[in-house]
Amino acid sequence: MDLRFTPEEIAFRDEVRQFFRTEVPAEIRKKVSEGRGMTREDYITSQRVLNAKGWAVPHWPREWGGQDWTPIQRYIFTEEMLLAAVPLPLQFNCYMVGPVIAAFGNQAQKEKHLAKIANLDEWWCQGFSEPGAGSDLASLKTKAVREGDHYIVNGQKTWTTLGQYADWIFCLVRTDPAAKKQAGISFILIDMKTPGITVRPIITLEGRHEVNEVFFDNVKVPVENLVGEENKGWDYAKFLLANERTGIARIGLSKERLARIKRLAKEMPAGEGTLWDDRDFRERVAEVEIELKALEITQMRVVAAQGKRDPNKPDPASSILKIKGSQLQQATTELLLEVAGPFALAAPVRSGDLTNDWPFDYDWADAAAASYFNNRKVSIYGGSNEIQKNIIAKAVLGL
Amino acid sequence: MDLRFTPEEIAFRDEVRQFFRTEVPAEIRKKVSEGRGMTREDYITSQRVLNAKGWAVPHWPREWGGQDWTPIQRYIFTEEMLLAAVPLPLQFNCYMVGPVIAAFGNQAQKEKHLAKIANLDEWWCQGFSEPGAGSDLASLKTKAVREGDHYIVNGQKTWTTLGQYADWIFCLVRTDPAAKKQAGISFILIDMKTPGITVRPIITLEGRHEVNEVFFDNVKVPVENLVGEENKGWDYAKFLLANERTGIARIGLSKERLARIKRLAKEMPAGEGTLWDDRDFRERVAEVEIELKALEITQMRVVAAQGKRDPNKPDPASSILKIKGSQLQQATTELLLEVAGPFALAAPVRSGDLTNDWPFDYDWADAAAASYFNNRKVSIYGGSNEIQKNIIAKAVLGL
Amino acid sequence: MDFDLSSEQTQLKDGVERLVAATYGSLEQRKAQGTGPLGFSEKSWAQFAEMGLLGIPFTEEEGGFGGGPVETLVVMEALGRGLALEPYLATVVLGGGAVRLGGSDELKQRIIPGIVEGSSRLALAFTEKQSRYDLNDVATTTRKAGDGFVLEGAKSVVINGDSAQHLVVSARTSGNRRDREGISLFLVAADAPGVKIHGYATQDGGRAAEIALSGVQVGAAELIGPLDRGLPILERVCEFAIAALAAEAVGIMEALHGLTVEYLKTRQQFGAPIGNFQVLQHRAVDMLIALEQARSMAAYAAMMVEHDDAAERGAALSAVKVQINRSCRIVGQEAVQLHGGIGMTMEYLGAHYFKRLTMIESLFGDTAHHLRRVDVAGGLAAGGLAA
Amino acid sequence: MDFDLSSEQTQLKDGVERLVAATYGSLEQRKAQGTGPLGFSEKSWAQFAEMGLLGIPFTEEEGGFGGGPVETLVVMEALGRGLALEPYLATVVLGGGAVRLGGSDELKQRIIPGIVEGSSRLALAFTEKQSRYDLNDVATTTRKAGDGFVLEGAKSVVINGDSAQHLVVSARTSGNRRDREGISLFLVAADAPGVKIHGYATQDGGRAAEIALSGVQVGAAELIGPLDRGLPILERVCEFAIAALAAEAVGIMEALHGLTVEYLKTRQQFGAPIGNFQVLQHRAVDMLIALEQARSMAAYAAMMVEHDDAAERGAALSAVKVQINRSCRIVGQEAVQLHGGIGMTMEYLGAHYFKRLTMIESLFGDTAHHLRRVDVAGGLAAGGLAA
Repeated sequence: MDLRFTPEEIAFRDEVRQFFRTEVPAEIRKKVSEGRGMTREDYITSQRVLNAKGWAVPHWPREWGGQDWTPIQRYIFTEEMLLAAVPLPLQFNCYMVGPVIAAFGNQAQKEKHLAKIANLDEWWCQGFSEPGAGSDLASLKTKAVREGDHYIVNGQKTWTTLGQYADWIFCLVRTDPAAKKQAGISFILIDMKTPGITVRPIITLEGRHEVNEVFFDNVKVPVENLVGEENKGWDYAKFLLANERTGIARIGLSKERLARIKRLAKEMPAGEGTLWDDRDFRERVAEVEIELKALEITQMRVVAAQGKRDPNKPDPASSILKIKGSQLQQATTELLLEVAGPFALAAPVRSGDLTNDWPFDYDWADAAAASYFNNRKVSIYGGSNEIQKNIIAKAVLGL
Repeated sequence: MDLRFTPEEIAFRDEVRQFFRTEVPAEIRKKVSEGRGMTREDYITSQRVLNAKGWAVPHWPREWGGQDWTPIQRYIFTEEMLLAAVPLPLQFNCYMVGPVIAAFGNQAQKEKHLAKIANLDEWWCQGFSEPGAGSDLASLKTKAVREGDHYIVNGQKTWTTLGQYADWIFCLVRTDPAAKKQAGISFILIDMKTPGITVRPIITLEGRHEVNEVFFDNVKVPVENLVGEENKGWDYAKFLLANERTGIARIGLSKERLARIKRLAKEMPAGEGTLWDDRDFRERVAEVEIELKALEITQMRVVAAQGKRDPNKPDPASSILKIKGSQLQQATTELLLEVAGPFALAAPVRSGDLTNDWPFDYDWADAAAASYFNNRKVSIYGGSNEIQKNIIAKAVLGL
Repeated sequence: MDFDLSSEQTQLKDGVERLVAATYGSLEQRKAQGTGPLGFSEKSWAQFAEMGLLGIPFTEEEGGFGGGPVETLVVMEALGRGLALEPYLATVVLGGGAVRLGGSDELKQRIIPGIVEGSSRLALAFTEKQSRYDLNDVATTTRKAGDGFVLEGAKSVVINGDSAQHLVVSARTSGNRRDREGISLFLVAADAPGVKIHGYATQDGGRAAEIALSGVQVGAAELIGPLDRGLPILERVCEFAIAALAAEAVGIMEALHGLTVEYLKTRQQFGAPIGNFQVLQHRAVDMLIALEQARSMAAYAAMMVEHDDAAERGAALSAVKVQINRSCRIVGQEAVQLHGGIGMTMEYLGAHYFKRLTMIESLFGDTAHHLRRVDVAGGLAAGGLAA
Repeated sequence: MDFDLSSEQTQLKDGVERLVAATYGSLEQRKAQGTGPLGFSEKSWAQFAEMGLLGIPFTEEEGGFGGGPVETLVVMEALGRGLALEPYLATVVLGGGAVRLGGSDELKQRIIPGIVEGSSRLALAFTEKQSRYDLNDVATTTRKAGDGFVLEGAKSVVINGDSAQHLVVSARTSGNRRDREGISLFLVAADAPGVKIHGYATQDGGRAAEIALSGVQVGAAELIGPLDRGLPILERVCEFAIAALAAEAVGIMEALHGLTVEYLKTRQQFGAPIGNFQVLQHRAVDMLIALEQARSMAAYAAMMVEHDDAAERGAALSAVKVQINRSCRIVGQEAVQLHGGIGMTMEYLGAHYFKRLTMIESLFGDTAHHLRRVDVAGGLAAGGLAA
């Protein structure tokens, strides 16, 4: 039992740390750190810096651009990225559709898409959730009816993150209406330029345009865009959702935000000194730090066990990463809101398309409440914490 | 809208306050304050002091010893009793079986029992819960079979508080095994000296003998001991459980304990001074005080609304008294445990039959952990907080 | 002891609720109300005046209607439910409160009638860049000039500061930055030379302003309360503000809780309303408990805000704010979580309630600030009810 | 990075678990183990010695087996699961730890073999009536006498202080009551003239003692560590104690969580196992999360307790105690609540787990104490892993 990294791992960490902090533009990292919205160009710039180094998709198969890293290296890589406030490579490309195509797609699909996915030459978005299918994803209704060498897709998807920038969408669609719930679902790739697709923005409570509704009205999709077998889509979706869980707790992000909170608290006047002079506040920060440290070790336990555990026996430690990780992300935004104090009232000035020049010293404070608001999502998306607890109760506790 | 008491109410408060603090023996009140077990004699002494004044059963009908007090007077009376650490009159006598007999008993039962119940000449205990019927009380199995002018009772009751001192037990028994759950239950009175009754102590985790199991082996109970109608017992039990809800939050008790915590914290050395010099600790106390103040007003809202509300429409404010009240009682015992600090480790020296002379200055500290342990029950008994929430969800929220 | 409203209060409640329902019945209506440059509807403001809402706390001699904290509670609860954008808090409670509590007779006669009839709006400019929640932390300076003063300084996040005709400004007439003595309050015309007002949107859909004061001349007649002794008035005003906010928060939480329970009953997943899930039921109960605790403290605030003993009153109002803040957080966060994605969208009324509840937490002092004030006052024990 | 046990460690784990299962397999067995005057079983203690458990942290030169914190973790976790009453913590970790870390070679040779073979038991007497959790708060005095010292004072709640042959006592050889300098540690024979030991039962079924020291003579050879510089050794010992307690707590919490889940599966109400209720399921998950967070921190403690940098190490161990305490409270309270009445009875093993978890919270510093220590150390950021 040894929690220390090996010298090789430390060298690797130093290498990625150096790279992230020198090669990824500082103004992009500042936006990430402050929790402001990034532009389309920001995403592309940042991912291409990584891809040029061969680091956009290190967890993919070697032949499609992956690195043969150990689980610990991957863990270090992700944590350092978060710590440096480097935007993660577009999740929908690199952690979702890419691995699915690499694992289940045919050769033509791989050759057509994978390199573009890695370089963000194609921007992908996700078409899973529907207005009536949230927690109960398998009740989705969007249907694809085969007509010759096309599917005709009709229905509606929602919560499609950054769909407004997307070239492609990967969708779960019902191809066998007679089959039971999970059984009749297929995984298909749809070009967003196809006639019949409408994207409608949803503005979330921090005032940002991050998610969308996507409507499909008799959209013709070539059958060659089916991934794997028809009606097996649910399996691919499960694979996708289980893929790369180690980053899910976002420890590095919370650490980075805590460091920022400390910096800001040291600058924020309070009483005779600054907010950081207030022991109560410092102890509230320390409480979050302690929980975060515990979760970091929990995450390392999961990483260290990768490949060693019986994959059929759920790891109780891994199950808690999402729940506790999201709680701690939210706790840090509460602290940030507390730092901003009375100045949190001002609305965002620079995020998204809102503009509002605010002649104020605390030029970060307008993003504090926005960040707090936005982070309410982390206990909702990707299977709400309630769903996670249901899963743990069943799979781990046998209740 | 006026939260102030009238001059008459203030005069009443002063009268009962004066009485409690001068007429009820100080050594009994000290035991209550420290959360130590009382002896049988303590209960009797204290209740007879009240009864001599006509105050043991003020909420009963006038002809059986009650006072025609307003809801606000009753509220003041109970709160002052708790604030003065006066033991409440034996619950099973005065708040449970007494009101049931007064409301549903026949004239003979009233004349035989009520005066003795009020004066604690008869000590009553409760036979409701069974090993298999806790939260799901209506699934009780103890049965009473009619044979001539007797019932033959067989079965087992549990969690019978202070049953070891009892002369009588009031029981819910199944008299119609064919009827559905609630329908076949009767409410009967059983003399504890009847052959076939065995009382077995249960020692609870603070080491005290407070509750018991009671076994019934062919116990012959005269039919005249049936209260009201056969198979209507469930209605009487519901009446009993709904009776006198205003004291349930135990605000006065929590206030008294908070005052004691402050006194003790001011005496407990910590650092250069005392624990009370620690602002963090004081603020933790203040947080509980604030919640308690809010609950006190909530309770006053319920009291003020008594008789004014539609009795068929549940009062959302009253529903929370038990839940929040028990949480705050428990929070105060956590604070007390914190005051005791390292000295909480010592086991009880004077409670119940344990003896263990402890040569120590903090002669209260041995009861701190005991009080913390014992108070875990307040969120369990009388319908656990989970059951309370189920009830509120259904009755108040319509879920 | 009595928690019932009088028949006049009930009438007021019905009236204001009808008005709010008519003007803030939907999110679209609210959006429309807020689209003008002021961030609220002047028409609604005129209706408030017509109904007599703007004169509530002022005595009849002052030109008002002699209402008390309970009347304010009734109005604020209704405004909360509607998430009304009109500057009732800023004008009637804050600015008007300062004038009412500290103004000379002449000043009152000059200002209050305008407030009551809706022609004059006020704002209270007290927060500064370095002050955080400390009312005594005032860096804005003054110098004597004739029989008046010249103000220099800057004020931050002045609620509805960009639509007020008059500002009530705290400034230092003597002493050092954090001294309790030496603070004076002045009535400053928003269009006075040297006043620069920079308005902006706030997180909750309202408006606030940064205000720069550069060589701003005010006459001696504009002084509110005794020279150097403005702080107690400012503190009183903020106590009234906390009582008003508490009521507003209760109105919001009640509405948001109602929306959430309704959603639990209608939203279907796994073939049944999600309200069938026991975990969600209990969370809705936790919200209810938080709401009822807040409701009790709003009533407590209304009672204690006119209590004579300043220390007990201060502790009580701080305790109110602590409980309100805690309840706002529980109810707001749980509401979003129980709604799931929909609770995160600007298209959903509940999200706007959540945002306003979040902002209420930080207005006039956050939880840490007021918990400390309760402690400094020696706890709540002394500051009980009159009982 | 590796969380696996070595094969020797696994062997140790299996061995100690077997022993604990055989001697503490039921509540009745535990009661029997504790009925003697010592409050534990001498037979079991001899078995501990036989298995080599008592020699784990000592080097081979000292007569031990050269184990490290991971070995201690393995043993303590198993002892926790069994709620074993034997004075392992008092003798091996606390008293033995002081001798190991500060004793002269002569003292080590004199004392350690007796510990290892089970013939000598130790206790650490450091808490005083006024000290609360502050190790530097020492009022016990000394005066020079020949080449030795005479001790005067009193020590409180000395764990297993009534069954030890030797006490390690902190006393002031210079300075004032709360000075960090001027504290020395002495080995005192329990039967030395002037030592009065008053043993009593503790809340968790164990034993502790009040100890009066009146004119107690100790020779210079009994000094542990440098004169006046005993505090750093005492602090180190308490760091090891926290690491050991963390492991014990994990053993207990795992067992208690297991009991609770089992109960949820078997207890029937309303015609079904109560584990069908979603609210109870989620509460069991909350317990699991608390347990896993504690498990991680117990591993962190084992790693950091031998870290070189004293400030980082101290912050880390305090952080461990904070998390362990929080987890103990969640797991303990929820276990009782989910069990209902049965969880409140002495007849139920779970209740005893709960009591021990409660006491662990207050041993060697409660949450407030250690949170403050983390803060004083400047937070955890610096005190990370070696990474």
